[in-house]
Amino acid sequence: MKVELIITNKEGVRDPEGETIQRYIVNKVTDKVKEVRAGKYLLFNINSDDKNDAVEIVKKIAEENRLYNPIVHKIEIRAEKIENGSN
Amino acid sequence: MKVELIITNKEGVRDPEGETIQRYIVNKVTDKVKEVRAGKYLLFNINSDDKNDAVEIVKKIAEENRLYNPIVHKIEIRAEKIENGSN
Amino acid sequence: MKLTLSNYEMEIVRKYLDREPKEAEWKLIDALWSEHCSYKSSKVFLRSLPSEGQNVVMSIEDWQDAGAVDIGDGYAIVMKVESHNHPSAIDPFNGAATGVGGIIRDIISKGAKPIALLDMIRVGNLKSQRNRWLLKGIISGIGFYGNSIGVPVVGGELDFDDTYNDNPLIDVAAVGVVKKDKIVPSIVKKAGLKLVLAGLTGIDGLGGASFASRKLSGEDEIGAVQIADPFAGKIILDVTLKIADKVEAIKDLGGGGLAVAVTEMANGLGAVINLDKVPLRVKDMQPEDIIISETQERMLYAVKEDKVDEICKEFEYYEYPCAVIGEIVDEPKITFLYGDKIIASIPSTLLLSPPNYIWNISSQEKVKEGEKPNVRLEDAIKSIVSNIVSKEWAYSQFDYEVGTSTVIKPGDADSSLIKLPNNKYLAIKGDANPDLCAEDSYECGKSIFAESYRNLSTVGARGIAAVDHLQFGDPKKPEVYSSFVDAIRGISDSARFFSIPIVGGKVSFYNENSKGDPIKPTPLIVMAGISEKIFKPKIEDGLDIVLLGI
Amino acid sequence: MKTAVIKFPGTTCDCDVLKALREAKVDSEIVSYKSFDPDKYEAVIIPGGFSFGDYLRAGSIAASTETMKKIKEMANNGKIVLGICNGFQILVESGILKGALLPNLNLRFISKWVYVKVVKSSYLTKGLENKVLRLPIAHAEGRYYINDIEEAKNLALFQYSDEKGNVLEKYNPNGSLLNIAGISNEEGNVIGLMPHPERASFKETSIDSTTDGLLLLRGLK
Ligand SMILES: Nc1ncnc2c1ncn2[C@@H]1O[C@H](COP(=O)(O)OP(=O)(O)O)[C@@H](O)[C@H]1O
Repeated sequence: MKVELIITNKEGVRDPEGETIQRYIVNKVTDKVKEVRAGKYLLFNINSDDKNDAVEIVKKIAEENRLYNPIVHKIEIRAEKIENGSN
Repeated sequence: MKVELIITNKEGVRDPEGETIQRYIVNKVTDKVKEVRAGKYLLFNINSDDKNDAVEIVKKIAEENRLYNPIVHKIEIRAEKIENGSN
Repeated sequence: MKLTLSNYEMEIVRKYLDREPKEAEWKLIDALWSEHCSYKSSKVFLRSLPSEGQNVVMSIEDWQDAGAVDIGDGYAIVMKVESHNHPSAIDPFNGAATGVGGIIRDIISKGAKPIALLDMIRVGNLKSQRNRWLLKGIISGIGFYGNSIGVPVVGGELDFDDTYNDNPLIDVAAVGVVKKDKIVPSIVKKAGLKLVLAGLTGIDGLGGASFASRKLSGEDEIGAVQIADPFAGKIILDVTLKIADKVEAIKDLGGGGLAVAVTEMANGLGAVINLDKVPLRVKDMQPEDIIISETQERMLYAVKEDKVDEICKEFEYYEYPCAVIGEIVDEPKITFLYGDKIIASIPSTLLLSPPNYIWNISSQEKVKEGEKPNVRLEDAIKSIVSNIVSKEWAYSQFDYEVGTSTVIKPGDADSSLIKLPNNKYLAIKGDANPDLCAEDSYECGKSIFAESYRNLSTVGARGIAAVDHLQFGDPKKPEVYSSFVDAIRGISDSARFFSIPIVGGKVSFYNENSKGDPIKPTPLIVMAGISEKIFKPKIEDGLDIVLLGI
Repeated sequence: MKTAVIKFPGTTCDCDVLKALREAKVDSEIVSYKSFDPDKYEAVIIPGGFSFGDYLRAGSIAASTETMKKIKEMANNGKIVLGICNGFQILVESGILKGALLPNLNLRFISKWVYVKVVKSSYLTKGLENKVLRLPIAHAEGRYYINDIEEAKNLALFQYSDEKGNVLEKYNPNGSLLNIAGISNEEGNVIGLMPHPERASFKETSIDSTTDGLLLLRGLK
């Protein structure tokens, strides 16, 4: 399984990277972008055929080993079967 | 539209951050993870109802403003309608 | 992968071997004979640089990874300069960062503790978005690596000129200290030693040495991309210094990878390498790719058999890969095996003796003396002040205090000053002057050397040794080659005048813009000096201004 | 007080801290992270650097080591725990100190000398309350944040200020909440700060020959 872990700042925590991209880059090119948020992306290639099982593994690692700091970050976990060529 | 831009190193280009997370954190708790890759995540909130249009805007921003280096990185762009509460 | 060998060179190889080399053997020869590693277009002239002096412990002639000079009280400093121009042009962040990693490994391969870094950066016009992107990436890349490994960047240069629009120059220099009697050589003197390799080998940086020895092609250069891993670099640094007095020789894996490191370390003796013993990052790597991979953060040690376990234990503590991959043998042949299969086997002599070249020289047109250029005063002033800007944006991204030895910090004076373990002070500065070099390379060579000397004197230090870096366009172009030869002559004359030995250097050719025009000749000098006490220049109200000279 | 200076893979300031501790006449030694025996020490310092490359986030990988479990126990037992720069980041990442250290607002590494005001008493700041210290910072992730402003006020130990001790936003180098440069727990035995006291401990290499760093480190004597 391919499991993605996306770590972003919680609402209310400033995200200077997103702000900078928006202010200096985006707003010069288009006015259609309302907001930019930046975060970290981790992709786990997991030896398992079970979606729930794979998600649990990543969730456990993320929580017990502080892949994120719950005071400032929120996480999103998504799992997907690895298909040939999809990588 | 909610458009995600995910920037990771190309296949074949090494990823010391992913390797380090794998070696010093993940492998200490489980042997089920075959690989960890690290990357950058950007979320654009775009004023548009058209998926293709939204994707094009993000693609253009990413390319023209060098949000990634095409020699080293690959990007993936995913668009999704914003639903209430999905954020 | 493209080879850079010429037909003439390939003929020499065929004749010498009396057979057609295998694919892997061509790659091996290509790496060793690349301009980057062999200095085939510059060696003849480099020999004219004055490299001797009473204080010289290790010099250019020894073809070691870095030069060393005595600083008294049983200590020596080790210094080296290098550029990472081509990699930084395609990936400024990683290109500049891996440049720092490389120069640091040169210093630690002498068993010396790195105490200071300098970075001399030249990029094109900042009006262009690409150049701004390059500059940002370069500075943050240098900071990323230097900060992470705990070596202070204590000074440098930051200049802008249209001539670097497509080809920025990223020079980094490093200084280390070591007890004089503990300097570790890069070459072995006897057979029987085991070769120990630390670090994983991957497919990154395939063919980097030949990449640096040709023009940027503008195509997908993915093979030449190297990702910096300062954390691994720090492990290599800490462990190498810990085991330095237990090994017989140390060599950094840089341009040309294992091929070059093993051949140069054997120094005329032979070596047998078991490629199947090389720890790999990716499965199923082709044996011939293992030979020339330029993965960063690897180091090669020649070790007596009974010390091997001790060495690898130190790496194991950090969970860092370490393996015995072969040994030094008497028969003067470099052989790479995979299992029982011979992948490549070439006599050491052939690998170490590429043809040397002296290219055609044209006589340069010089501005006639006494002839005043016709420039409006306003333009002249504008063009001069446009580069006089605060460099704080750059050096504030560097941890210049780590080591608690930085006495004079970036921005304080014309030279930096660092406290040494023998309680003396080391002054260091790098200088170039591409505008003058474009007019008159000989005068420029003389002048940049003198400028370095003057910069050191502003903090009360006397120059003791220098390294040079010669950056030019395509050497086969007569006007480029002439300016190269003139610059060396100028540097030599100046070095003799000041009696300061040049203990090392580097040459980088093929620096051109996308139209094929060479950059302004950019030789660069990094000089080290010693002072017994601290002299901090200070500007106060009411001081007089005195101008010396005419 | 017998003090351990922990060296993680990637730590860069271990030797500097040891040098400064010796200058301050503190009985101390460097201990490699796997070999750390907390029972042998009354105090522990986690020095600056880039533990595990600071990959993922500054301090995050070091935070999940066994070593930090031992340090947490020391903290709970009332022993002195000091985190400097990366050490502060590790203390926060491991939850021994509250809050987070986020990337600087300008998104760059910042290296410069600053003034910080000591705003409360703690094990190392006894008698230094309201004094202004001159110390250097060097970090990319030093923007202190916590979601409760009252709590932040209680935790604050050092605040970025001018040389007279005026705590104003314009002296804030990284955008940290309330100009916070360092915090301590309620008991005052666990302290984390971004500036480097060890770099302000030697006349020759300090700006204007200040040795304010020693004022803090002497507390470990
Ligand atoms: N790229 C750089 N990295 C570190 N320090 C730098 C860099 N560029 C300039 N500096 C420092 O900034 C100060 C001023 O630089 P500059 O004006 O270029 O001086 P100079 O004209 O003497 O070369 C010097 O102390 C120099 O060492």
